[in-house]
Amino acid sequence: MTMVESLNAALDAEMTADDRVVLLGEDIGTTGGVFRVTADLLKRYGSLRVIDMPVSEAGTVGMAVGMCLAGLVPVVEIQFDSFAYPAFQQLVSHLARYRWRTGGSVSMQAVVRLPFGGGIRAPELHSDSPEALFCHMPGLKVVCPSNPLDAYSMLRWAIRHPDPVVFMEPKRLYRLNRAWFNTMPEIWDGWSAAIARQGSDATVVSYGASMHESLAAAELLEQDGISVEVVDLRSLWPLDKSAIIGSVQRTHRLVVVHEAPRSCGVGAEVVAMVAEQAFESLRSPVVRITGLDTPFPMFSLEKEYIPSSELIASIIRKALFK
Amino acid sequence: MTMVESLNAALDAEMTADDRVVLLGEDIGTTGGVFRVTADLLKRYGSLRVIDMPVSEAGTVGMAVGMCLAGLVPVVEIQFDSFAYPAFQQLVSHLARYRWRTGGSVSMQAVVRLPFGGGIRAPELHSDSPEALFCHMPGLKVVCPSNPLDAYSMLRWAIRHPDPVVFMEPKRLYRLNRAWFNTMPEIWDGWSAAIARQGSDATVVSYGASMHESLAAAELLEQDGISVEVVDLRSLWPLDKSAIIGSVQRTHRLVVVHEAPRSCGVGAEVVAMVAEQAFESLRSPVVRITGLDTPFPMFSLEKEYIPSSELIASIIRKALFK
Amino acid sequence: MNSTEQLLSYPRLDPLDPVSLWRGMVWLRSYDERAVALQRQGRIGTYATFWGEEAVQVGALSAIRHSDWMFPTYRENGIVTLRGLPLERAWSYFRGDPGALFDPREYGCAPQSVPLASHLSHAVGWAWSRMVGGHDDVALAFFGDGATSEGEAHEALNVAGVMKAPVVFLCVNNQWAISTPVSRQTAAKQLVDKAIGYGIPGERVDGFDVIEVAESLGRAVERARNGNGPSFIEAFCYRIGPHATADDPSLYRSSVDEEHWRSMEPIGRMEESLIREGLLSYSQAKAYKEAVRTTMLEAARRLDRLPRPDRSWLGKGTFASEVFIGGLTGEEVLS
Amino acid sequence: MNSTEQLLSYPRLDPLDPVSLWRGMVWLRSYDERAVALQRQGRIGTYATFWGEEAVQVGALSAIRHSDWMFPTYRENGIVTLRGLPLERAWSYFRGDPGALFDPREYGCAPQSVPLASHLSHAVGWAWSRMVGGHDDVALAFFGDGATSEGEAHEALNVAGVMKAPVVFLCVNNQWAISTPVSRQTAAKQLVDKAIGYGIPGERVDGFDVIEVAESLGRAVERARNGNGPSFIEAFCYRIGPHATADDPSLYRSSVDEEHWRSMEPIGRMEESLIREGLLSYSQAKAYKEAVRTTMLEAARRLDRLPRPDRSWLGKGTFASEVFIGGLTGEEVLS
Ligand SMILES: Cc1ncc(C[n+]2csc(CCOP(=O)(O)OP(=O)(O)O)c2C)c(N)n1
Ligand SMILES: Cc1ncc(C[n+]2csc(CCOP(=O)(O)OP(=O)(O)O)c2C)c(N)n1
Ligand SMILES: [Mg+2]
Ligand SMILES: [Mg+2]
Repeated sequence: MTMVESLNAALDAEMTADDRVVLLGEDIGTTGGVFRVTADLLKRYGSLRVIDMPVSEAGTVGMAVGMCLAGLVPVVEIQFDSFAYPAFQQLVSHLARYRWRTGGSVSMQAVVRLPFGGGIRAPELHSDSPEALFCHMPGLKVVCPSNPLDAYSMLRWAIRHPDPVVFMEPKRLYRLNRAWFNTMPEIWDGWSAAIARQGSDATVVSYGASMHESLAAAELLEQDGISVEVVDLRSLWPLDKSAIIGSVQRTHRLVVVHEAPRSCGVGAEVVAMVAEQAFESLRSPVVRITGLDTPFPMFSLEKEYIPSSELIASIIRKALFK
Repeated sequence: MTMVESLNAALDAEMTADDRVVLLGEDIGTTGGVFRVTADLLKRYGSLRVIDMPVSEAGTVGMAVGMCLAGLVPVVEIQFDSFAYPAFQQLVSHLARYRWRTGGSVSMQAVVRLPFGGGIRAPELHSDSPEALFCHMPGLKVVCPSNPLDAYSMLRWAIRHPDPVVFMEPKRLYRLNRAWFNTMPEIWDGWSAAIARQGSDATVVSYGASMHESLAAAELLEQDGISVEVVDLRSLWPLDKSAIIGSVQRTHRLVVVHEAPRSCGVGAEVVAMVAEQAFESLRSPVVRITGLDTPFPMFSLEKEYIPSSELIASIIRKALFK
Repeated sequence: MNSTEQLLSYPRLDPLDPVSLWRGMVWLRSYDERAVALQRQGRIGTYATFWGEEAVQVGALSAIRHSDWMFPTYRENGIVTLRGLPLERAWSYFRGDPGALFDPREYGCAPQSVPLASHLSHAVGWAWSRMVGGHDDVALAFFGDGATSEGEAHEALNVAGVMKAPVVFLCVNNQWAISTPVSRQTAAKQLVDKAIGYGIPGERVDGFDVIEVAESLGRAVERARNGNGPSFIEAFCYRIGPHATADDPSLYRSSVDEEHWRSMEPIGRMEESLIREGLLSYSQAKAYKEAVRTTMLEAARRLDRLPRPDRSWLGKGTFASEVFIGGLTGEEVLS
Repeated sequence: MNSTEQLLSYPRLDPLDPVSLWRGMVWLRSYDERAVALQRQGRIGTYATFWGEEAVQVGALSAIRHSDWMFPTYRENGIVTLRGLPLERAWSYFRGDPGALFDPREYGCAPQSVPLASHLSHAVGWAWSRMVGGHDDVALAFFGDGATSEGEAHEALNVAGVMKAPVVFLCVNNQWAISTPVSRQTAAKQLVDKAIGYGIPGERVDGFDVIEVAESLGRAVERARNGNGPSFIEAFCYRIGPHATADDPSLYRSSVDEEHWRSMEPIGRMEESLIREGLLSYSQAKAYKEAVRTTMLEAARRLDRLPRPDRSWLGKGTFASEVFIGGLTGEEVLS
């Protein structure tokens, strides 16, 4: 299964399990979405549960808030990362705060699926990585799978979770690789990070598409005799602090890798948290390998922008093991 | 002069100096804005330069982008912090990127003034501190004064600066204290932090209204014989790295204080930057003292939410000098 | 009419009983006056008065039934007391008290919306969900003349039209958005003209006339209930008071104008006509108003006795389970 | 008509000279066809074809003068070549080449807008600024039927109405927004009805008829130029091709329908009538089309020879001065 297929399977499973689950978004019906994540679901569940919306991102997220008030479980697809911006007020002033605004009484059991990131040669404003915005704004949970298995188990968790979840889908991984599984994976616990690779010399914390670069970098470093542990965050807010700290306590070195711009990114938070809570374990300066604090470039340059496995390996080599 | 008065004076000075400068916002004309920052400017400069806009935040920021294209210098007032959210797309997809989208040719010489933060017993969604969002999104410069003098010199700088500036105005300081100056302060350099108080035992990095709490905390600590250096960032993006690092090299201890939520905030960035670039100078875990990762509360609880001087002092005492 | 009975609870509205509508307006006016007094006395903070809009609110509310929901703005902050929210809880919102927040399902009323127009799409989502769930409930969504300029108003109205959501969009055109007159808000001849662009019915009514409001709303509610989709009602009135207690209208509008509109305020006019028609006697009117005033005064005393929230309320209710709240103050990190 | 002359540059449009409009359409069609071919050959990436919209674009452009500005979407990606942007630079946008970005002041054309409707307020700001600066320039802003549902469209149209900004809002109703038909986009009977709610004039034209478009736009431009504010023109046409090269319309619409509309496409019809009226001969038509095709082929070869940008382009042009860019890759931090 590709990630597109496993996400589709997760939606299908939850729609069968719970008829309160409805999907809404632009072009998700007849076409199955621009990435085909909702393929065939219109046919299976009808147009009252798979809703092609007018081109109104704010109206769509607002509609989801109202659906939650009525006890439905909306799953919104935003077509591309940067088209979450017109819905920003609904996401952060309403979806994130509505339970709080009702004195804790009404669940915003909603998922906002957000295909994000570069690497697919997409036009301008189709390659942003805005996850940190949602980590910073209180009231949302933010998660990001790095492989088809997790995509399945995490999306099923997100739909069942009583609080609003921003579900970041790394576009670059949609069809990148396949996972074979005979039985579908279990539903995620909703917060735990995964040790994707064990190692002893440094901890690399990453998520989403950057996980693949980080793992490839670990392979490269292994050839130099450097053993790197790679932690896949999965949950970007809240962080699985004990997994991160546990790893740093073993390796004493911390590197974070992501594609989003650096300043006030998820990497900053991971570093700050460790510098507060596991400072004594650190033996050398931490290292962030991230996108630049400049707009995501026109796509001919995207490979230069996105941290590659070679870059990651070379920085780790120079910074920590020279 | 209060900060309201000095901001008004800065607008006045720039409008006289450069007739390309125009103001736009909700209720900024006849009333002079809900905080009176634009008082009397309509009378002085007329309705073609002080424009009362319909209630359309996105349209207003978009209009400012178009004005820049035509060579004007728009200064937008957003009425309250959280009303920047409906304009988020214009701010980050357009204002921030337009120069880049024109191959570097057209300056977005615009200022977006954003009264922000709690402490004035305001209703729901009138007390947010969203500055980190703009630090994370590439293309904007983000600055924040902590006193009437800086407010004047920084706003004059911002209006003259060829790139778009998000000008964060701490509402709580608008009328808090007065500064007397015979001659108006010089125009700021656009990036430098200020050492607001010298000290030797720890560096406290802060900005805006939290500067006042931090300075008061320093007074409290002095009574215990703890000497704290307080750095006023002023520029939140980019950071004045050498000022921050310089101070940490002297004191070997870092504390950051702000009112915004913690995760992926400006404090995370300051800590991460130091942990990367001045790790060897640090002698103990860094400490962040910030707002909670929960919505800004109903105002009867705001004093509990906003880090107070007592809290700051007590945390510093316990964390670093126990 | 028994004044002690009235002391016990809020008036029930019946669109066919004009006296009940008058009672509702008196209730709201008294609530509003008391709130302004509380603000002046420093017992609550900044307050948004709705003087002059009682007819719009009561007329509208009378047209819906209990299973229909309201989606108010800050301006309709008292309307939920006509569905049973204790008065002191409603006022405590303006004391910044988290205890003011309530379960919308209990009163069929969403929390008052502060970001303009952003609650309209919630009404659409709620109403559409009820409809496809086989219920014939209707959403009544309030918004101002200023709010019509927001993109979010547009998206909600347009989506509602497409999805035939049973929503009545009630635009309270009180002619002002803080200091901005409606003539600077849009070049449209009248706000109700916007309905055409959404392909939905529109009506414009005299917002000072509670009967006219109730009738127009009644038609719109019926359309919605019968599956004929949303409507746009423009209730033309005037914001007699300041925008909120912190605002000074003398900066931007003439007192002559204010005087003119104040003379047309809805309650006095209606009271006169009820008395003229013999539906209400002068002494009944006086007694009822006195009774309501007493109710309000008692509630104000209860307000003062409400417990003050402590630190433990911070962030309460943000998440369903509070196990994994990541951000803690330094204090908590250290403890 | 001299074909070598045409090879040298793009056709100049004159609304009173129908042949010039035909030439403009041929130019755009040829640009579009070449781009689709380049995409198929892997020489550019995903491309948004505008087959069927040549009459709208050319008719509109013919109605403005050089000091007027255009605010196009991705769909009008080629229109700037009718103001002199080299063809290969226009296409290089779809190769992800930052060199495709240009100075809007050079061509009187804003960068193509990707986020729907968000560029409309830019047109308002630009046009208003020109007006108050004492110029009588006009902004021509394109947007699609889908884009009308965005809140940002509403805010721009409404603000323009209030401020009497000299903008012509040209809504290209090609009946589809990716897979969403206009009937699912709004319940309005026609998109032009939205004009009423903004208090501005509206007209609906046959978007396959370049003369009708040019005339209607001419009227709107004159109104704007004379200080009578904005207009809303709905050009009714059809998106004959897919949404973009990555899209498969057979998933959501019938080929019978496509066939129907394709048969009405604007260029062939006009060519026939020009020949019938003796304004163009068959051989002239053929020669011109051939010449344009050659121009396009040569430009395509130049495209292949454009230098590939290197790493130094990253972030270039983000700020006026690059002294204080805070965020650097780890690589740079370490170097
Ligand atoms: C999105 C947003 N922008 C700005 C404001 C600030 N604001 C509060 S009330 C108001 C005027 C609203 O006028 P109107 O919609 O006519 O309602 P009224 O106050 O007259 O009831 C403004 C601009 C807000 N609350 N929300
Ligand atoms: C704000 C925003 N939301 C979503 C998209 C994704 N998107 C690209 S084109 C399109 C359909 C637009 O349809 P229309 O406005 O009719 O223009 P057309 O493509 O037909 O020219 C959508 C939804 C976008 N570009 N911007
Ligand atoms: Mg109003
Ligand atoms: Mg279209």
